[in-house]
Amino acid sequence: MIVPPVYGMVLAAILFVIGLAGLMIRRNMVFVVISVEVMLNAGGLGFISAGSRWGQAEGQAVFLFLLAVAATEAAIGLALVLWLHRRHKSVDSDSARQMRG
Amino acid sequence: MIVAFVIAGILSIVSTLLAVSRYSAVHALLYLIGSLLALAVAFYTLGAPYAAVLEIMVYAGAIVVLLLFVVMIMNLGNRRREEERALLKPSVWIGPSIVVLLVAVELLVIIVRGLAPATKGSYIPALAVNAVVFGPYIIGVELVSFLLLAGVVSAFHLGRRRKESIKQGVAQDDEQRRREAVK
Amino acid sequence: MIWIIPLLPIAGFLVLTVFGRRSPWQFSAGVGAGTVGVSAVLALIAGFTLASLPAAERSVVSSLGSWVVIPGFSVNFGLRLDALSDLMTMVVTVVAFLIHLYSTAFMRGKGDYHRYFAYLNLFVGSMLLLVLGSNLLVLFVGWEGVGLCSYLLIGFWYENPENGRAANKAFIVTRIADAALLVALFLTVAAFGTLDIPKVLASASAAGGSGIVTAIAALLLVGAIGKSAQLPFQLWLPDAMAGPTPVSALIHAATMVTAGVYLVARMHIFYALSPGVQLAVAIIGAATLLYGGLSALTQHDIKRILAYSTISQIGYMFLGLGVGAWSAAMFHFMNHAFFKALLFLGAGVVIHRLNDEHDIFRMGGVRRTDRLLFWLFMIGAGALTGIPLVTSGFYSKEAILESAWLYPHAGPFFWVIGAFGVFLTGAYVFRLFFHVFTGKPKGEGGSRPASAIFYPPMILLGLGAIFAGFLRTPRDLGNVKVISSFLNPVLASQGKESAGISTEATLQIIVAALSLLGVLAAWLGYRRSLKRRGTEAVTGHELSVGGRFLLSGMGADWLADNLVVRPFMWFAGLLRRDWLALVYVGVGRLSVLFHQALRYTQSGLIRWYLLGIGVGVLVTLGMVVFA
Amino acid sequence: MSLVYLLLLPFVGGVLAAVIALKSRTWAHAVMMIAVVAMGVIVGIDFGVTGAAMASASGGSAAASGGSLRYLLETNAPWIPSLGISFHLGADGLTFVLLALTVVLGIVSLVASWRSTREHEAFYLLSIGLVISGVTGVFIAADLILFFLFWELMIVPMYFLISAWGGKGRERAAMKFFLFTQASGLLMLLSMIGLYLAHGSSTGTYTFDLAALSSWSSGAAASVPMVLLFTGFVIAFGVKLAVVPAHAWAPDAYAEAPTAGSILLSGLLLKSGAYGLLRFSIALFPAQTRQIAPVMLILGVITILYGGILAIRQTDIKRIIAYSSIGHMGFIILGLFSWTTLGYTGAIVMILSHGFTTSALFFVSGALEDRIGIRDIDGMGGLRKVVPRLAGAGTAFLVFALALPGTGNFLAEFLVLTGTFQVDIPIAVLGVVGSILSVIYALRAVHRVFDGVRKGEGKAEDLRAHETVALAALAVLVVWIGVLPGPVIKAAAPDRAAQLQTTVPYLGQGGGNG
Repeated sequence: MIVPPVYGMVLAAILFVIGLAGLMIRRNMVFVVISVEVMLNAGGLGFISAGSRWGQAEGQAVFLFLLAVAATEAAIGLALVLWLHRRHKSVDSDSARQMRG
Repeated sequence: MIVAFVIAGILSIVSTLLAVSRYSAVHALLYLIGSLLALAVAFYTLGAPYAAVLEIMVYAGAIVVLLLFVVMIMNLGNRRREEERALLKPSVWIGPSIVVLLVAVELLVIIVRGLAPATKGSYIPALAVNAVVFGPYIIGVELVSFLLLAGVVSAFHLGRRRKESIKQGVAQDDEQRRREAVK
Repeated sequence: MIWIIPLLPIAGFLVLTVFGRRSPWQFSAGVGAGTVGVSAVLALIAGFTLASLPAAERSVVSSLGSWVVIPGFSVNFGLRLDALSDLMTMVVTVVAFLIHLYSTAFMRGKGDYHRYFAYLNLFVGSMLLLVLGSNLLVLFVGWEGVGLCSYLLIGFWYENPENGRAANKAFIVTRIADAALLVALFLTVAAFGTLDIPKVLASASAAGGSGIVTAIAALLLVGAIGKSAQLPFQLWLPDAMAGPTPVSALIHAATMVTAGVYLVARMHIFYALSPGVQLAVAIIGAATLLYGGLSALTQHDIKRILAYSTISQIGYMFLGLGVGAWSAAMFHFMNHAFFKALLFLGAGVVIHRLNDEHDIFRMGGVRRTDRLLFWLFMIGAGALTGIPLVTSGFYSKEAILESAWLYPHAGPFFWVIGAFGVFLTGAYVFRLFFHVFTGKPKGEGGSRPASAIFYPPMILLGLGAIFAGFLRTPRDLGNVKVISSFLNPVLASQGKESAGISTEATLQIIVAALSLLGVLAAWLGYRRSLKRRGTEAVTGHELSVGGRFLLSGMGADWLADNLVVRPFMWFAGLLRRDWLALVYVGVGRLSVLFHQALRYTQSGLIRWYLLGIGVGVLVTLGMVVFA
Repeated sequence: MSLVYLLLLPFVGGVLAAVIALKSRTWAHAVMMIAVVAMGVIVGIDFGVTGAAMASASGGSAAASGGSLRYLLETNAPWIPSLGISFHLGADGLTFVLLALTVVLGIVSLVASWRSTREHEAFYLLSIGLVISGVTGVFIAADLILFFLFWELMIVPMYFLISAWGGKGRERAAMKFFLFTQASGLLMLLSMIGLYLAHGSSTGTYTFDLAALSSWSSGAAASVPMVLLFTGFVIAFGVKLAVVPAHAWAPDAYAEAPTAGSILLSGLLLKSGAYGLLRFSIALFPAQTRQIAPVMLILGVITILYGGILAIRQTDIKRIIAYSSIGHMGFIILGLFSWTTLGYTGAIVMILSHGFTTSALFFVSGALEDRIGIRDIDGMGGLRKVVPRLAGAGTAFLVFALALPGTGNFLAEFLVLTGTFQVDIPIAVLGVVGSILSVIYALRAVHRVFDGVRKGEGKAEDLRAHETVALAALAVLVVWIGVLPGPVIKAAAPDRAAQLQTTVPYLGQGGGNG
């Protein structure tokens, strides 16, 4: 008995949206990284549901790739957080606004 | 199976919500691990055991642990709780929440409209997945390995401690800030 | 050959400009007076040669080559010597030479000697171009050239800014009138395709009186009255007396200001063809002669009296032109050149002797110090008034007034104005004469010695002021017609010849009586003012309202200032900031404004950008949902 | 080939001078001067040779040539054949007249900068050389892309001349100059490409060659797209000429540029706009010129009046000259768009005599500024006593500028207005009013600067010998053009006889000699 893929898609949508909300609301860079991870996960869930719907292995294959991307993202994101922390003595994303016009 | 999926789904939603809304980074990461484990169950029920295993191993086991380490290195534990509370005022989160809710509604509408609930899923074993990944998508694997390499290099570069240059950078920035203020 | 006459003074100008500064004063005087003198001799030779030719051949054209040649239009450097230009040339060169001679002494020790002679030479050259030019463009070159020299010489003593202001006024006022002249030239080219005067005249008389001919006549008239200081352009002439006195004699009395008369006489066929404009000429002349005469009555600056007198006398010439008495007007021009130059030179001597005093109420008794000057000035004043029988002024004014009487449009009316003008003339000029020459010397009286060179030119001019009159006398007084028959081939007279001997004689007697009455009035006025004020100096502020009104030239300056100059300068000042250019500054400001507005979106906050992404996602998905 | 030398001489001279300037500024100026004089010699020889050929070939052929251009001297080499762009240089009589102007003003600008020292002398001389090169190129380019290239080439060094060696507000002025000319230049490029495409699609050959385009477009019917294309050119040239709504850059640029810059700007760069109008309106757009003539005549007369009125109340002597210059450019517009032989000739005479007069005026004002340190006429007065020769020169050229008969300025105004009068009487009358305005501002300037008694210490150096000679030469040239315009008119004549309208008198026996 396999769960119908639409359930998976709905769950993916909800998780994605939660991640997006966290991304927009949180100023702590650690939480920003966490939110991105959540969103990536939701994306992966979407691919898996789709793969299940079509009975194809590509869904999980892309999840594999996503995993790698998430790992890279986490590594670089954390490095950036550390850099920011060292530089501004803070992990508040608002403190890094040199790009202001 | 559906029952298991629903329970896992609710668990993951709740723990994700908690993960993004906690004041303490350590607590948030622990909730995130919970959420990932629940998601692994969901993967399994969707007929993707390989993905479920990788989820536990790579995500919960490696990435989140990495995050935990960093948080601990920075010693962000409880010190910033009060600051975090001050930052999460309703005026900050109401606007994004509305946008996000609308996005959620739209996504659900699209999903339900495009995918009949009765559609059956199918079981896909690890062997099939790996046959695809190392078959037609071998170029993708190579690209991902490049990406990982680049990630390692840049993480190393950013993480390196260079005291003088950092100080200089700060000084430059302050200089620039002052000039702008004059303008 | 004719070209040598104007080119000699111009060459003198160039020599003086280049070498004058480093040369001794004798060099400047020699070049200045010498070139004009040679020109005068040549002009006289040419003139008498011309007069000896038969009447039909009295016209010599000399071209120095072409100037502008364009398909459909060409002009050459042509000079034309005929009776009219010959008369003008002779008068101009002779008077100019005499005044140059006078100036060599007069301008000593007054600074910038070479510059003075350079300008004066340029003036003579330009005036000769004006007179001799065979086409309107050469004429116009001379016309503007004399204007320029007038400007330069009025502002000659530049250290007093007032002089510069007067110079600017003279040039600008005449230039405004010249604009009309320029339009007349355009219209002439458009209408006739040429600027050659004989061709234009021939074409005009062939075409008959048309709108275009009338328009050209009117436009030329505007130019002429500007140069000749007729109403309403008379403003500049009284102020022009800021220049050195010989300049006033030459430019602002004898020659340049009569250029307008010459122009109208030159183009007289246009006026004959458009009676309306010709009537306007007469009306302007009559109004101006009254204006000048009345305004001269209360002036106390000796040169301003003479300036208003010049305005008035040119009014007579215009009246003559207006009533078709072309040759009479030219006759009056010639006589006026002699006696007015004489008066100005005499005034110059008076001013020189009295240490640059200009106020006639501070003068007196010059008769005792300078008997010769007294007699010369009396000749000049008498000729100006037109003392009967013995002076030239009488004959020329009489000729004009006789034609005025015969003029078909309100002739007697013009005659009455002219006759009244004769009375005014006698009154103002002898008022001046009595104040300056009779009585006792006033003030310190430490008189500068006069140079001997002053007198020969004045004596010659005095002779001219008396004997030139006998070149044309009325029928009841000898009927000499030298001038009119000489001019006849060019200026065929218009209208009736005579009103009959008895009418003529009656009119002459009335005019003669009026001139003598004017002198008498001046004497009585002089006695009265002596009695009332003693010998004290008085100035304008003791005058009655009417007197002050006349003193200010009937408020003409005030009117022009408030009606034209101030509003115009106000307008120009309004535009000074170049508002049109500020439009572009506004465009610049606006884009800076947009920039400021847009840079607020670049807050540098990640959340802010992410919110943007969120909204973008929302919109995109919305498009999918509602598609 | 000598046309290429003409292009290279000022450029090479500038580079050499720049190198030498590191050692000796006098020698550097001398080298630059030699280069410009050599250019003048080449122009003279070329014109002598080809002029003789032209005289022997003249006759009916000029009138029969129709819209096509006939060059007396040509150099043609393929450049980018795939796009139909060639390195095509050509010179006719009009070109030679303008090249002569270029040489004279090049020399004058060098004389003007001879005495005063400045920073970065090397770059200064190089800029002057480049400007002269660019202007020369504009005058002799016979290919639209080449024309555009030189058009841009002369803007950039001029920008540096203003922004590096100018007065107080130089940066702003330079930026304005650059933005205006650049933006309008792009419009011109657009029009060029449009013309290229229109020509290509209708004939099948795609080319930017002026002669080829000319023989096609001068015969083309007057349609709306063609008018739009022409408008692109007119805007570019009009901005360069500082025609009134687009004049805003000019007063600032003139006033703030260094003396040599003002001379080159007013004498040459402006004239490149006039040249462009004369050349392209007749060669490419004869029918369109007549179509937009009513608008342009009005703009021209507005330019005359606006420039004149604004010049009256300025207090900066260079701004007075600048607005006067703007006013005079209106006459060029009138002359050209009156589309008569008279007006056209007048416009050419105006280009020359205005070039000489205005550059002399900038020369004088620059010399004044050198000596007393200010440009504001309120602080002047009484200078005739202090610097008599300078005052004489200033008076003379201001009087020339008010179109005194006998000068080229008068002849130009007279011919232009006579031509305009035949087309549009009110416009011509307003033009005459404009000439009254020029009298007012010129005399006011003379009065305020030179009359009266100098306040304060009254010492200043009068003109030096080389300056006197340069100014005297300019004065002679102005009078020479006014008195003997024959050679100029003849040189610029052949390409216009067939197109322009000649005078037809209303009355009388027609245009005989006068």
